[in-house]
Amino acid sequence: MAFAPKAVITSRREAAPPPARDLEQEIALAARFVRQHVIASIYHAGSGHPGGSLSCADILATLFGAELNTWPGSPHDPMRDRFVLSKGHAAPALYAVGAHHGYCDKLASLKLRKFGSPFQGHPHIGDLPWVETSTGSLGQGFSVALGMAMGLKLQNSSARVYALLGDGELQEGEVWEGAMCAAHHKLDNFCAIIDYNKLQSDARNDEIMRLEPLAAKWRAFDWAVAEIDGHDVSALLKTFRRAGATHDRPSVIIAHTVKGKGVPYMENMPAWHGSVKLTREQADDALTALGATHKEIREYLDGV
Amino acid sequence: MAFAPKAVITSRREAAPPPARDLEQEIALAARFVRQHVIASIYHAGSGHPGGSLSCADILATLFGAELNTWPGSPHDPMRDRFVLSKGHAAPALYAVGAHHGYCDKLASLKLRKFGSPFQGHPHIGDLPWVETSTGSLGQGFSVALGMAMGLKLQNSSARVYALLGDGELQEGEVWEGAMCAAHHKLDNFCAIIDYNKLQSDARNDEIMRLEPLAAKWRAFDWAVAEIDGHDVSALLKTFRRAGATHDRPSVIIAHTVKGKGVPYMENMPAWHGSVKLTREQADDALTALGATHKEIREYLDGV
Amino acid sequence: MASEAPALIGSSGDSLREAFGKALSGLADEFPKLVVLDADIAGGTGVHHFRKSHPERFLQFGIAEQNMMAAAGGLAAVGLLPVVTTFAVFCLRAVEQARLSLAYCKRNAMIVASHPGLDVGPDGGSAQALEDIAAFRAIPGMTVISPADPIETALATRAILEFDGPVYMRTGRSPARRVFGDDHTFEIGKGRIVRGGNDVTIVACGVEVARAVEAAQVLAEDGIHARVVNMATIKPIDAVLLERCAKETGAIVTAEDHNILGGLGGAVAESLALTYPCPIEFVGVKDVFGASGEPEELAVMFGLGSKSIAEAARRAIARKGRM
Amino acid sequence: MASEAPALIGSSGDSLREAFGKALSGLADEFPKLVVLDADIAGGTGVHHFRKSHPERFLQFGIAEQNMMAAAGGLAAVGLLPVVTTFAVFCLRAVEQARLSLAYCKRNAMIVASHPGLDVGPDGGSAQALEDIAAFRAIPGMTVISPADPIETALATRAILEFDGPVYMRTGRSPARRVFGDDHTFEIGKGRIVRGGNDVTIVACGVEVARAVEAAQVLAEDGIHARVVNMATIKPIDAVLLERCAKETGAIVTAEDHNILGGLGGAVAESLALTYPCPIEFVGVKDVFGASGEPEELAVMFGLGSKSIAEAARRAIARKGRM
Ligand SMILES: Cc1ncc(C[n+]2csc(CCOP(=O)(O)OP(=O)(O)O)c2C)c(N)n1
Ligand SMILES: Cc1ncc(C[n+]2csc(CCOP(=O)(O)OP(=O)(O)O)c2C)c(N)n1
Ligand SMILES: [Mg+2]
Ligand SMILES: [Mg+2]
Repeated sequence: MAFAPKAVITSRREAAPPPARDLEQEIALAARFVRQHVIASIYHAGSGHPGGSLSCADILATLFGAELNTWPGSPHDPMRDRFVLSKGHAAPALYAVGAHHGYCDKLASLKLRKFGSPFQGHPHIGDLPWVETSTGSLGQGFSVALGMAMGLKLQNSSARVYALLGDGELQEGEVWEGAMCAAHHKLDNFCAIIDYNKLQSDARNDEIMRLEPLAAKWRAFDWAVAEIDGHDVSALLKTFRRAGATHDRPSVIIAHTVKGKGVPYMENMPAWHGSVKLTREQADDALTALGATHKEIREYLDGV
Repeated sequence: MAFAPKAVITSRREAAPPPARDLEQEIALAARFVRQHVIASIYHAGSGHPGGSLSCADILATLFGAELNTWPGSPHDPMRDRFVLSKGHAAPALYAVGAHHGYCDKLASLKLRKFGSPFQGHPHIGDLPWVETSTGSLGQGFSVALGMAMGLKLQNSSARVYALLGDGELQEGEVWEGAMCAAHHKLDNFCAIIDYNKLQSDARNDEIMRLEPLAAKWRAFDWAVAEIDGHDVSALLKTFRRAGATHDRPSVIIAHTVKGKGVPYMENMPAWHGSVKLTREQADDALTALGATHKEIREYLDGV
Repeated sequence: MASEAPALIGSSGDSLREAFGKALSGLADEFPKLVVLDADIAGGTGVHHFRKSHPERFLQFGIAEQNMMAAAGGLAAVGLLPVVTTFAVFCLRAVEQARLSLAYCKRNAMIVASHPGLDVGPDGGSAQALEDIAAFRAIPGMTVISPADPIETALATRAILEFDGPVYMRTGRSPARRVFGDDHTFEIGKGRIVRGGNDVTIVACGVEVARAVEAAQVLAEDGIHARVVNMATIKPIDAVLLERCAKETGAIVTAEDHNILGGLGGAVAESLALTYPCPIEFVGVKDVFGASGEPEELAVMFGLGSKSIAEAARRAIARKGRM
Repeated sequence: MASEAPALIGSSGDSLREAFGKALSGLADEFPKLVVLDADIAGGTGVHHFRKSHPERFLQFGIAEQNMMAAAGGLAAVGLLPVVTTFAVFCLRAVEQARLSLAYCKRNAMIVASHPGLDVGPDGGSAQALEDIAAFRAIPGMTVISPADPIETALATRAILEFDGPVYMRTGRSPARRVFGDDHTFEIGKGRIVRGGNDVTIVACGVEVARAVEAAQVLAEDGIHARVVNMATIKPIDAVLLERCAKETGAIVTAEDHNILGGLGGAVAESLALTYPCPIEFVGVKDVFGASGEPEELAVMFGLGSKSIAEAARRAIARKGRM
């Protein structure tokens, strides 16, 4: 971890008390809900990306549960923090965490990827106003988030901007354009989180296009870098707090995760990245592994 | 300087004798010719980029004078080394070094940027077969050169590929896509040279978009990195030889240069980057500073 | 068993991308210079077949379309025959690279894009490229092809490898209906009449050819004899055939899984304006973005279905001689 | 003195880029949310004026067009009014970013591209964008504008700032001829008859409007009365005016500094095919790349000059009633 020393304390987060134990538990529960909801919605859709949706569940649950100053009732509040899912194919996880926190309806958001449903395969602001920008083409969400951070700073807003990126996404040059730009403009209200699950579409990053030494890359692009376990809620909470206090530099959190986390037969399997079809049995197994009761499973899979 | 230890000696360059003193002198003379020719051609064109053409004169003179295995008479020889001017706006310098080495006519190549002349504002393979690929859009030449290096390796060729980039050009994400890709594929037949003149179109890199720490960026992208004075022919020669012996990694030479080098009133002045018009007096002054005699100046400026 | 590998979606043997991927593998020995470029999406574009059959000629560029596109220029420059593969929407990320490093350099490099148009289905509007034909058609010297079915895709794959100069070819994601038999032939630059008729001509490409044939069948029940032309090459367009059809049928419908602006419809309108101006109706997406849904469902909702084509045909016929 | 700052090329007060840059500075106070994005090319696009007058609202992105384009979406999302500026050819690097992060999100963001077409001059073929109108026209919901002279450019600059939704606007590099007086007005979506006549209509945009007027003057000497329409908005095209002109003059010529495929010519052909099909001749670059040279010289050599327009008009007239 290499965040800049907190020379000046500016973040409102500084004043907040340290996260309580029960907050962590709340977040863990939310993450479990997210994972279950992801499986159920992809099952109903007959397609969708489970691996990368599961790997970022804890990150999303932490962001929406504790870090983001956003309110479901006022998606247009100019003071709100902004979150951008740059790895837009993890839309099911975004919809799930949104449903958990009241941004959208739980049942409706199970209707994923269907015609007429606002829950498209990739998040679309035109359908869901609380989605800050439409994504699905890797690299772009990061740049859009950067633009938000720049624009908020220009307007002296204290709102912060968060972008969640995939590791494979870092192969897009646009990300390094943005990395250079955010550092140059000292966007310390900007925090990128890398869902570092080591897998991309077809295989391991190492096979497709090596990313290591990853922290060194971000450091050389002049970002404050933290490396943590992306499933450790307590570490996530602490690291977000530190990022919020970083001065004069944007922060990146390299969150080591497991693709497919929580569903044993999916974990670390590239085959479960892609747009896949889940059988009833697979969905059942996954939900069981994710701690759903028989009743809950029936509700998830038959109640829609 | 951080080239990999020469574990295995594979380059034919290994066998060559160390560069002789008179080779260095020859190259210095060629560089002087390049600079004079650049001024003259831009004067006649009434537009063109002098600053970045002058900064890379020594690099080009060294490449064409000693490093590249290319032959003017056989531009299609599959065994030849490839050189790509990725910073295509320095075309006048490429035409000049080409003229010096017999790839094109000295007088004809003074007819820069004119309708019907093959010496377009940016190098075009369709007009000049010894131009390896058309450039002018920053970032692309580097990727094309990478493709050449990859293709040559695939075909077990021992030919090497060189690409000359501007520092501002490194802000293009495409360059970092290529940097990651070349390292991943271990393209040790690929050598990039950065004409690090610290200026780009409108101002200093530092003002436009900070590049430092530049060597750290390339190291983090897993390249063998050398940093040298880009006007020191002896250093250039040595560094090219080392790059040729580097194994399993592409090499980048960060060549510190002065934009407008050799013409005092242009040196380090951003205003002389752009597509500028030279007055007769300015051209005269520049050629004088570059060591041209009165007679030569008259030939350059009136003999066309 | 839950732990079994998941089923790939929409890539049955009858999708154009599968046909392309398999054809490419089959042609590899005949074209020893052929190399295939991928941006971490081989499972989606069909070239996983090639990766398996010819791993040494399968070049992985990671998720970096710009670098991949321009690098193809370099590969072609050193004598290889590169085929760049990704989704159509991501080809739009590298338009300028295709322009400068492929077309301007007159490279023998092929771009093959899967996942065009609404045929993408559930991935939704962000992924449904409705602009690619227009963008690539405008690049000087770029040939643009969109075959109609798996058989034609396989033939077109051979044709582009034999072709001189850069080509942009669309395949398709979803299972496609067969239009042609095994005796089908394909030639770049030639449109083909796939169904006779003299009341109106429906000029279609890609998935819309099968829908056009269906529309013609429906129209026939009402005694309307629609000619159907498979215009698999959008550029250069078969101006001679178009002129003949305009003369013989007096009204034209174009049908494409693309924005109605600038694509096949634009190409046909430009061509006929020069040779034989006549009423044209355009079937395509009406300058809006797509959405998630099943391809057939989307086709109906966005006005690309056979019913929409038939209606357009009736409108075109009604306009004949009304000028 | 040799050490004096060099003369800027081609950016006399009468180039469209200069008119744009100055207008932008002048409008900054009225549009307090306006921010201008640059990719290290402000001296070329005209926005060096804005940098000087409003440095705090001038945002530097370095030579990185993709990031700049998408970031504009973010700036718009937080309530600012971003104007993205670069050369037209480099806009082609960020087509997909304009598509997803601006158009799909319906952002109020403007793209203003200088250096379109052969008007670029000596920089040569690599820099002369002949594809941008086609590429941006195909993006759903994207408005496309190409004003004709400095006066109109200044008016269009205000109009796009007042407009709702993404816009792609071309300016121009080289000194432009005046077409309009100080009393000119501009409205997005409206074509304007700038010269009356009933034998043929020349529909032009950008630098071609002045050349069309010149062509009409030449034709007039031969007793041919050509109407000239300034079609500054290419999308949405003024279909009503086009239909009227087609009916009244029976033949159309389009003229643009762009590939003849997919640009203004395509838009006009599509529109008239729907309303009033008639002979059209297309003046534009004939699907080849440009080259170095002076703009006027290139215009003549590539067939964009007033003489070429007049010849096209004669051809179009000759085709009237020959169907
Ligand atoms: C520009 C672009 N190119 C290609 C794709 C296709 N694609 C979707 S997901 C994916 C793999 C992403 O890997 P990663 O970023 O590691 O995501 P995760 O592992 O978190 O799912 C690819 C290549 C895309 N969405 N955008
Ligand atoms: C993709 C792209 N964007 C913008 C330009 C316009 N441009 C031409 S030269 C230049 C500055 C280049 O600076 P640098 O790379 O440092 O070159 P040098 O200083 O060596 O001349 C710019 C922005 C371009 N040629 N290509
Ligand atoms: Mg990943
Ligand atoms: Mg420089």
